[in-house]
Amino acid sequence: MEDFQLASIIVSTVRNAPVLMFAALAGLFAERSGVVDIGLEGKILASAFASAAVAYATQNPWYGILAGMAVSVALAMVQAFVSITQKGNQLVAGIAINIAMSGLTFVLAQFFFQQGGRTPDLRNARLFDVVLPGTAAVENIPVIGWLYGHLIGGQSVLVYVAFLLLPVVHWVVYHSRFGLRLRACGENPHAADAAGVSVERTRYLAMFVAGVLCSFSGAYLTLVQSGFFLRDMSAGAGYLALTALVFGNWRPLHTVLGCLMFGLFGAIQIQLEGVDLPVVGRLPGSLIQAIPYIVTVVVLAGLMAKSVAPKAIGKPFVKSR
Amino acid sequence: MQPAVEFRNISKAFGAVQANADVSFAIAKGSIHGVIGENGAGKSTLMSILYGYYNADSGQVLIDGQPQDIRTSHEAIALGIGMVHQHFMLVENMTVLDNVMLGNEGGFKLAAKRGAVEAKLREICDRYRLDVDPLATIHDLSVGAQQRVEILKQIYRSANILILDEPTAVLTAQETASLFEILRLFKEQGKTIILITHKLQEIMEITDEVTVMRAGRVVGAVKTAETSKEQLANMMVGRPIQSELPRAPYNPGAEVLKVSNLQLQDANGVSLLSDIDFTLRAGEVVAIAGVSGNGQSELLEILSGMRLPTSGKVEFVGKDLPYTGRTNADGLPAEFRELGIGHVPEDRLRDGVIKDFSVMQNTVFGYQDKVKNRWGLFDYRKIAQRCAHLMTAFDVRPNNPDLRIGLLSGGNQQKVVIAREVAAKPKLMLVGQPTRGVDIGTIESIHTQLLRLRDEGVAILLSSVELEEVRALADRIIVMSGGRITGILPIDEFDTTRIGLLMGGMHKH
Amino acid sequence: DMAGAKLAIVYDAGGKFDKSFNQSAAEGVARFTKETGVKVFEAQANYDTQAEQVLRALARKKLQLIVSIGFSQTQPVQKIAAEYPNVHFVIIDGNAQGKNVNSVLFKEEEGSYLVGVAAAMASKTKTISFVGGMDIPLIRAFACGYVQGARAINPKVQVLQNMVGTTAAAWNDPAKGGDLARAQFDRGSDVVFAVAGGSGMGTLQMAKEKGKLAIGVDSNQNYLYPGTMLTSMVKRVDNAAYEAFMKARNGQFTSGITYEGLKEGGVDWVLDKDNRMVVTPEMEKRVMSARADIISGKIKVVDYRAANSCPVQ
Amino acid sequence: MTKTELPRWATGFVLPILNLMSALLVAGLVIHLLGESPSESLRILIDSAILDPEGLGYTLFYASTFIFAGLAVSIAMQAGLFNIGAEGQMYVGGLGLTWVVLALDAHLPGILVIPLAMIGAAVFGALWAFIPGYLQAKRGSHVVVTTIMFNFIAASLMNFVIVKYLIPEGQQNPASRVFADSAALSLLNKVLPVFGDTPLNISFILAILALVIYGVVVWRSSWGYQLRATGLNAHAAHYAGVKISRTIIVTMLVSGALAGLGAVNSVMGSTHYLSLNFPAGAGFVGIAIALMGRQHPVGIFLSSVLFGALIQGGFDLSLEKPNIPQETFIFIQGLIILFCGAMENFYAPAILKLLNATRTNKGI
Ligand SMILES: Nc1ncnc2c1ncn2[C@@H]1O[C@H](COP(=O)(O)OP(=O)(O)OP(=O)(O)O)[C@@H](O)[C@H]1O
Ligand SMILES: Nc1ncnc2c1ncn2[C@@H]1O[C@H](COP(=O)(O)OP(=O)(O)OP(=O)(O)O)[C@@H](O)[C@H]1O
Ligand SMILES: [Mg+2]
Ligand SMILES: [Mg+2]
Repeated sequence: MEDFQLASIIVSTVRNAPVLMFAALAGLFAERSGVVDIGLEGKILASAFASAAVAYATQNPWYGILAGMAVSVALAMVQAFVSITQKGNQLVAGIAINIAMSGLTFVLAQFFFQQGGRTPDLRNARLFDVVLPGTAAVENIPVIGWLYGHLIGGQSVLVYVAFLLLPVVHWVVYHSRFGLRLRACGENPHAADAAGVSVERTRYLAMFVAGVLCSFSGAYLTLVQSGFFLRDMSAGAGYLALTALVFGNWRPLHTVLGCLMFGLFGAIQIQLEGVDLPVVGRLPGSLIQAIPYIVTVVVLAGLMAKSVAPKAIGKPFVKSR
Repeated sequence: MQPAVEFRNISKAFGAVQANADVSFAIAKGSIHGVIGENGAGKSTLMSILYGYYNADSGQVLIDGQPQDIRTSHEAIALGIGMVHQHFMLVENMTVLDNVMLGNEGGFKLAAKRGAVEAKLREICDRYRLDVDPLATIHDLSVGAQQRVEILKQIYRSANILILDEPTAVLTAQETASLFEILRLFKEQGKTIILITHKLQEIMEITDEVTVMRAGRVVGAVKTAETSKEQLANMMVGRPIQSELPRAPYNPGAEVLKVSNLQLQDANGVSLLSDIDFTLRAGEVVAIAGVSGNGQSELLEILSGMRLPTSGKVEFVGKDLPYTGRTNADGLPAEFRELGIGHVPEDRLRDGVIKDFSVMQNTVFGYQDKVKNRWGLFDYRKIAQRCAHLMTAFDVRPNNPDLRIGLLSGGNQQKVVIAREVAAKPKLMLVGQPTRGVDIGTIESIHTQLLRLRDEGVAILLSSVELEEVRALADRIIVMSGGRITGILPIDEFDTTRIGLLMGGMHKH
Repeated sequence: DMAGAKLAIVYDAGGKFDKSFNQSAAEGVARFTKETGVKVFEAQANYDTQAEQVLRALARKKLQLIVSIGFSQTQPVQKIAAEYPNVHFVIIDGNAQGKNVNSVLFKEEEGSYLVGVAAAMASKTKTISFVGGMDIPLIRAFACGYVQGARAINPKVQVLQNMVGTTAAAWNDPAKGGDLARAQFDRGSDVVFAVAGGSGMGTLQMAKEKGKLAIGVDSNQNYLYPGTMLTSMVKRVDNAAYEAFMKARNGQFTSGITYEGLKEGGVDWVLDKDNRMVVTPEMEKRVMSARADIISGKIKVVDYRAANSCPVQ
Repeated sequence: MTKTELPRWATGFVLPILNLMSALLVAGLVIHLLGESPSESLRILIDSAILDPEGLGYTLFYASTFIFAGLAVSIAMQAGLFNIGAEGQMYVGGLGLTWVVLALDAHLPGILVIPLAMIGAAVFGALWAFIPGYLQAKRGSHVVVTTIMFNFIAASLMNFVIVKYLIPEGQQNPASRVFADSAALSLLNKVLPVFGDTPLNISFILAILALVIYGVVVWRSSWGYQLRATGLNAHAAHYAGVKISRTIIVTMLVSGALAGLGAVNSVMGSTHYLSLNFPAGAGFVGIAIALMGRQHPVGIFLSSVLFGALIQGGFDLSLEKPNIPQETFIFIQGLIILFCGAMENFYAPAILKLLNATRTNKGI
């Protein structure tokens, strides 16, 4: 019984984390290039809606994913235009997008589907879990059956994408030309510029990548997790992703660990509800809900070294004193 | 032969400031060309236009006789132009290697090239006797080493036209000498070098031709061989510069500062200052000479209250400075200021001013609690009056109290800082690198102010990497090396070689 | 616009299409309008202040009856009703005082008891579970009735309970709703009762995916996943709204509290073609007898809200 | 000579108007797509939010809360701190207020209960901001992250407290009991009957007062000077003798207190009871207001009124035109923030060109 719950916690963690992982890695590109991306929330929501709406209309989840990507990239480009070309305030741009999308997705969903800002059920237009070959064969072997069929297997394609993304992102950020330029632009855009790197181009590119990655987060919400779109269903995931990013010191591996930590505490919290604990007894449900957040604060305050943001983050690149 | 670079009628304005006005001159291929002028004369702006950082409002740049529209640094680099900026253009948290590769990676995969580039850098370092580790991270390097990285970058990219904007401002004499060695080597290889500096000595030493700028315009162009320091100074400032400033005879008063057995260690236990002992008396200037990074900055920071010593004692006019029993230096500078310690910090943009405040607001910086009324509010009319007065007295240009101080030239920012600290009538004045990056006219005026302060009986502790400056101002000299005092000598014993040895760590006998 | 309308309904923040009780009320309105041809003006209030604002605006137009949906309008109704004694108010799901106010309260615990009976009988693992939206007394009342019903079948049955969250987002988080259900299944539950608005949709879906049984709420949700829907506990808000307008039309408005329990047809369980195959005849028999006993008063189901506590855990 | 910078009247007046128009244009497009007339909608919007005195009353009522939220975010921003936690601080501030009122409203007259309750709101709000401030100052934990976390924690805590301790016996609605009349703030319609039956109350006056004090403190006082110096360059501020940690902590306390005071308007001025999630996003709107109003008192005031008007006007519009749900105005809010707050210089080059062209035409 005990083991079983541990298994449940692990599976929950793995399935919850991708929403945050996609968004946090998206934010990593944006912020490493020097653009604060507080607009993750809005992009998640918009791509969630677009994915669901198009997947429903075409009855094909892949079109849904493409639509989500298009919408998320479009928003990222709006953000980029405002932050890079217009040299506007990046926080304002992000928050504006979050607020606008919270309203617009509802209005459009209501307009098209008349279900109170909800899309109809996707049913077969969802992305279904991959069943690895031979799952049935090993199903009854203890541990291995579970490991193969329910942890490694039995996940959505997007879960694999999320976890494969980590080494890819790590490589791109630290071992590619784009990554080098990206980091330079976020740290000292003047130096990058003097070295002949176009700061604008690099930042636009980073925002483009951020848009693409973020769209998976939205698609995952609707096409994998819930099977429909609901107003404000991102429920703060964008902000949590940003937190994971800060937590991870803007480094891919640590950021992903941050996302997994959120997933883990979410999973543990589920198991704690209604259970008598030693010393404290039975915690009220509403306080248990706060555990992941309290843990984050404690960890940030205590264990972690001070996290250091990319130096040029949030500042438009202006050639002036 | 075609000139390597030719400027034709270049004009560039920033808002109301005309930084370059109708600038025209040519730079011969394979020559070292000096560009001099007061702070704000427009030298950096012109070079930034050449390097594609700024775009001119009008006019034309010709490279090798061809008109070129250089709109980005990328394009400038493609034309073989390299620039070492006044403020280093390095990404601090990256290695030397990555900084060199940035913008010139040679493919999407970095790993493919890293080894080759590293080997090439080591080879260049050998050939030019540059002491740089390609795998070191920039923020671990001294200023001089960072300078060498900038040069390394340009050599690696084999720039044919090299712009150096005040490269020697932060270098020691030895470092400057070795830089000049490299520049001569470049010249031999047929490269063209444009050198901006405020040190006329250097102009005389290395350039072939000089262009003098004032207020955005070219006001003179001469062959170096046919001119003199005095003539250049005259052209730059529009008046003769006094080479020797008048000063009252050395007549020190009571002891103001007594530093005993001061020690400082960083968080990792590395010793930054050890066994610092010296005294300072009213009406005397003691100058700390030394290569930067040998503890001078830390010493001034401790004495100004910005930092706590690990141990030791400092007596100021007979009382111990209150270091003990504190866990951090929060608010300590205010207490020290209250006691009568003024401080001109060595990095004015980091510590001395708030760039986004107006000049007026910066004139009360550090004294904000002195100018409030009993409601804790500022009387801006009074502050403005005082500011106008200070700006006139210290010749701050442009004389506009409402200007953002960030828009002032470095020299004028420095004048504001000095004016502010002087106006507080301190008993002890701590001055770090007072004339770094400052033109000779302004140096003269800053030196005059400091000497007047001394003559009024203020004790002055000055730290400077310029031996010229030390000689011009000091009554006594302290030489520091590796966080220790290696020698204390009176000004009459000033001897460049001896000081050089002490700076190199040769301990006092 | 509201020209000529004499009747109005004010939905709460969930909105008319919330797939939950606002929508159910809207269906009642639609039925009323269809049958009588009388128009009802519809409005929505997103916060407490707005509820006051819209109620006052409507009351000022000398409307005959204003029906408010949802407990969040309790205080505004009480306040505005006092200001406009000549207008009649009905608050559904809340308890407001006033001579011109009729509070309609449902006995959710009775309906929940029935589905608890069904759940305990359907469970093979003797572990069942509950997913609530937010930790508020109303949701606790559902949970408490559910446990009472289950324990009546088997005193040893274990009931896992989880809430989705603590903000309004708790009603709109189907992913979490599903995740909670999955964790409960992992802990042995094989029947889940979802009382969590939009989040509950995730719960029902997860049950379908995992081949476990789920119980819907408020409206009949059996049609969503025939085969894994054990039943739905319906709360006939539509009837309550319909009747409120009907009575107003016939001049039969009465103030005070109206309880809508099993007896009154306010709550019930559902047995239809979509869950026929999962409800065994024995199960049906037991549920129906419990239903009869509650109606007759033989079984008294404890209401969590009476003392803010539940006798069983 | 050609000008390279815009005159003040253009940046302060023409640009914002043009930006607002652009936002409304996009909004109009969406309204058109929803099948309604944009011009008629705009008319209704302006009518019911500004021209109709009662509507204006509601607009200003909403604005009162927003001003406090905007001030809370602004003052932190002046010190370089991005306080995303105004929502949670306001929520917890409401608890402080309610606690005082519930304890005292039966025993003391309003003249005592009300100020004490306000202090309660401010103190609780400040306390909720203290931990993030302290952690930022002493441990370097990002205030952005900690305040986000504290919003979530506040939601849990408040849910727990309200559901467990505050609901009166037998009540469904998770809310405290209704306060005694003595604890109700005076409505402005007593002096200005034209506002009609609106909850606009003396909080509005307090909000204006707070704006003035904020302006004076930030730009005229030594403390404000140190605050801004810390925000712009902490190194230099240390050189100037500013106690950085203390400034950060005190600023967060003040910020939290202001957010807490935001609870006064809705809880004591209008509903007279504490309910779940009563701030309803006002704390987040405060971020938008601070950014859009450039942390300047006048800017904060104008954007607060604008947002108040959108809520009030949008509400009335949604009553008249069921096709335009209230959420449309959330979208429009976002557009306005985008155009006025982040793309403020979008039209600057064009106007500059225009100005320079007319200048040369006139031969100047
Ligand atoms: N100035 C620039 N700033 C940012 N990215 C650039 C810049 N120039 C090129 N790139 C990007 O670099 C990649 C290669 O382009 P290109 O070959 O022109 O660059 P390069 O500077 O010559 O690089 P290398 O010589 O190292 O291959 C493309 O992805 C392009 O988008
Ligand atoms: N980006 C800018 N924005 C506004 N004004 C500027 C800018 N860059 C330079 N200026 C102004 O243009 C003028 C010329 O500046 P520039 O930096 O070219 O002078 P400089 O000759 O290099 O001075 P220094 O010797 O101090 O380096 C100065 O008045 C300066 O304040
Ligand atoms: Mg310069
Ligand atoms: Mg190439």
